Amino acid sequence: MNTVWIILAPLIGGLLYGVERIVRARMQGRKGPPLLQPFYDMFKLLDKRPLLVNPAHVLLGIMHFITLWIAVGLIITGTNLLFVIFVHLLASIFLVASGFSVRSVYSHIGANRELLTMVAYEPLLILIAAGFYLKNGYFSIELIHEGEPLLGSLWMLFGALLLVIPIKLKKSPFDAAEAHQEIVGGVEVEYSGVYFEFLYMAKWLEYIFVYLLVILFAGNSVMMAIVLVSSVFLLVNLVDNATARVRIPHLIAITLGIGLTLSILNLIGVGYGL
Amino acid sequence: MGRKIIDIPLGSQHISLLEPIKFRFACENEKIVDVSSDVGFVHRGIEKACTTKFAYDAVPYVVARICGLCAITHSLAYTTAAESLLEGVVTRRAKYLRMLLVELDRIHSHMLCLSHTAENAGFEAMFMRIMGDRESVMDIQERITGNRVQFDYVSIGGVNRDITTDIEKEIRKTLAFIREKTHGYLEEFTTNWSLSLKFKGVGVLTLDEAYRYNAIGPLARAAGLATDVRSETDYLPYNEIGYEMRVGEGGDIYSRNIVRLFEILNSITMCENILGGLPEGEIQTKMKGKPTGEALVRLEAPRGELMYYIRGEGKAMLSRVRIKTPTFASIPAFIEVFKGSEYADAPAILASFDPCMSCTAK
Amino acid sequence: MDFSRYRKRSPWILHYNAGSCNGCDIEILAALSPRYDLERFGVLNSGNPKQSDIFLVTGPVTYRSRERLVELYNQMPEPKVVIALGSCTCTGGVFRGMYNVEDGIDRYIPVDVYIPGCAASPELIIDGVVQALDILEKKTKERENAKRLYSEPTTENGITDRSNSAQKIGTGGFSPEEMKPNSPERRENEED
Amino acid sequence: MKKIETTLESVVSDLTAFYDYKVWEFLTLNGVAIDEGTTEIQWIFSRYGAIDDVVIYYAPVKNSETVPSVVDLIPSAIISQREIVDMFGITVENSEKGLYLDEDSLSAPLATCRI
Repeated sequence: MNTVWIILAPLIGGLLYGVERIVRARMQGRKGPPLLQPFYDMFKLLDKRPLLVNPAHVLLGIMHFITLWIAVGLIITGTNLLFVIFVHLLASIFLVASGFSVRSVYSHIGANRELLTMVAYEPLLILIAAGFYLKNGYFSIELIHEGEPLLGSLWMLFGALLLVIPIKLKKSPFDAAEAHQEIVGGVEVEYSGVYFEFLYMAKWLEYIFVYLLVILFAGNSVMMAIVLVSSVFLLVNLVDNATARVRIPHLIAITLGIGLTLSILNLIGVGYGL
Repeated sequence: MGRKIIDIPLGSQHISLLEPIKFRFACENEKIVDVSSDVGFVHRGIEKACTTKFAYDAVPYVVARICGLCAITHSLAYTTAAESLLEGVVTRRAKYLRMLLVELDRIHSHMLCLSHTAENAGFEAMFMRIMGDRESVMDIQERITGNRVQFDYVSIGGVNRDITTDIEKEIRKTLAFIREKTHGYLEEFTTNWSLSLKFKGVGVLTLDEAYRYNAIGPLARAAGLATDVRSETDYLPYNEIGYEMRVGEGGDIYSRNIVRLFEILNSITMCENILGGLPEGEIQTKMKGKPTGEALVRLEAPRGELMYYIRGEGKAMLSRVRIKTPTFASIPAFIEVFKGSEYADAPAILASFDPCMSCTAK
Repeated sequence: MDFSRYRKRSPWILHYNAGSCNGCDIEILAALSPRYDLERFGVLNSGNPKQSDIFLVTGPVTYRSRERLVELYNQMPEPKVVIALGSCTCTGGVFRGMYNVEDGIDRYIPVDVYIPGCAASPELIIDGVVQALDILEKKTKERENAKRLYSEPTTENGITDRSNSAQKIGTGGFSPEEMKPNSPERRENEED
Repeated sequence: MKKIETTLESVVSDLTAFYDYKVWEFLTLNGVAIDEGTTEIQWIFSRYGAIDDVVIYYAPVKNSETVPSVVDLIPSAIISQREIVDMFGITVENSEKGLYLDEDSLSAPLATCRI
């Protein structure tokens, strides 16, 4: 069963991305693309003549995709949460390295910004894992899914996760790493055709990754998981449609400032059993 | 670690640019320390063509093609200059209709600038909102003139089409709609937290720099320099229709946006006053003779002062047409503003200048 | 597997202004805005030549934008289509014969769809893009070259020579005289 | 519109005496081809806040002569000086060619007077 889910993960992510493009268009008063648009894009990219910049660049891009898929797979199989977060970190590092492997200035700036955003969100992810550990005494995702919903006691950590989501999904106000109007997509600027495909699908996997993290807070309650995912989805899109992009220094200050405060308060609270 | 300076190019093809202009920002950790620019990508040679290929009465339609956004101001400035050489008098109705179109043009041009600034700041929804509302202004322009963008409304002697009571009703309706929307934008631009991070105190042109670098238009007015050609000339009776100058303070992107928003509101009022007091009469007067002598005309385009200098020697072809466009004069000021800002802000700063490269290079 | 039928469902556009009056460029923006909403056809304004399928060019090609035009065209992976947007892009329009323009982009790159109009309205742009999609579907992945190649400018004695930067290749190109259609000699001949 | 004649030697001192940057707005630098080989260069100013108060300083310039730069006085003149260099083929101090024109463009397109 898990294998099926792991194989389906990118496809579900693609669907989610398709839904999101429609939701965003409707919020802007437009009709928007068809639901299956991301898949049309995918098939079209497969059909393009490949342009290779250098082998390392392409290889690192593919590694990013595969590592990310492994991270998603590990969540689905229910292993150690901390381990998942470090695998995900590794995936991000591949992306940064691919950005630095070409000569494009935009790619370098993008990779640099990607690194800086990692500074902002990785501590929060680790603290979230720590929160689960303090509460339950284990990192195992499988056990978390079997336990009671933890949103009640870890709601501040959930707030910190909400700050991470726009960064990972490249949404306003925290989309500086991609910043289409400034650096034309950052690290992805030199990818084309079938190689860009991997980065494009990696984006879908990021959707799955963050929403699987959201589901963790719902524990064994399926109802609550659905409610959480759909409300977070709407919230992220609403915020995306109501804000401008903030600069990297602001991004770091805001996420670390608010996120660290929330998570540490929560950890202290859990630690002392408040 | 030593200081590492990297060159970041912006243009000539870039997603945040509509037009080809190339900037090369020498940056230190994304902070801009030096700027060089190349503005000649759109040079077509219109000044030369106006004196060698087209007779003086065809030139209004040629100079309109300098820029698609301020086409009406270009042809109007040229016609005013030519009319003063021909010593003809334009009827008051024609003057009012000309002012109506110039102000409608200003409304949609400012709206475009605001939406573009918002988009370059990463606020796509705002871009869509303003662009969607802007269509209603384009619609009434199409109703009045027959075309959305290059609408050759002005000709030597007057204007080419009259408006009917039907159209007048429609214009009033649209103006009321735009006014309501503009108040909405005003609230969004002043209260949105992420926009204030992006706009307040960013891209500052001080008052002294505005004087030094001869900034014009909204750029100068946002810095507190009270200059507007609409109050410095008298070819068009702006004093009769309730023109008010709005001067901002601070000279940052935020202040430029606010100045533009208030100018939209003022232009709406002016358009309503024009419709209210539209004089009766013909829309065209015949002009005889060939232009002789030299004339200099200034007009306030949406981006600032537009100057035409023409010289004719009694022939069908003029001997000189000199066009000074608003963006051309502001380029030195742009460069000054860029120095010291963040590269991340560069696209938004650039959009807030409302640059028009096809005007600049002609 | 044949993916070519998906091409027309996901056209990403690259826009380049080669010296237009920006009337058409604004109309492209208007076509992306809520009233016309090009995105419902899957159109994305990517701004990156390497990830685009439709090359939307406006303007009559000024001398300085020639190399950029050819370079962008060459960077786009096949299959690709080129749309000449606006009268001056198709033929030079009102700018035809001015000394610094090249009278239309088809001197440099092969054009698939011509959209006339000064300025082309958003409806026309949508029509043109939809037309281009049919052409895109039929294209092969064979390499398509610009009519003239771009080469690096040479620098001699501190003077940069860019006159070879858009050279003709193969046969069926233009003779060297024709390459500068607006040279003063030729214009004088025309006027006589 | 007031036209004041000046010469290339005295233009900088004339403008220094005349130009107060808080009173006058420098509009642009203009050139008009008078006849073969001579161009009339104009420095155009307008007064802030006054109705149509335009002052033009002008000087006839032979194509062999060098026009002095006024950038020290008026920083924004740099771009119009470069334009004049391109369009009329005359030399202006500290202003290089190539703002608009490329190597294979028609050189000095406005230099010859067609009348």
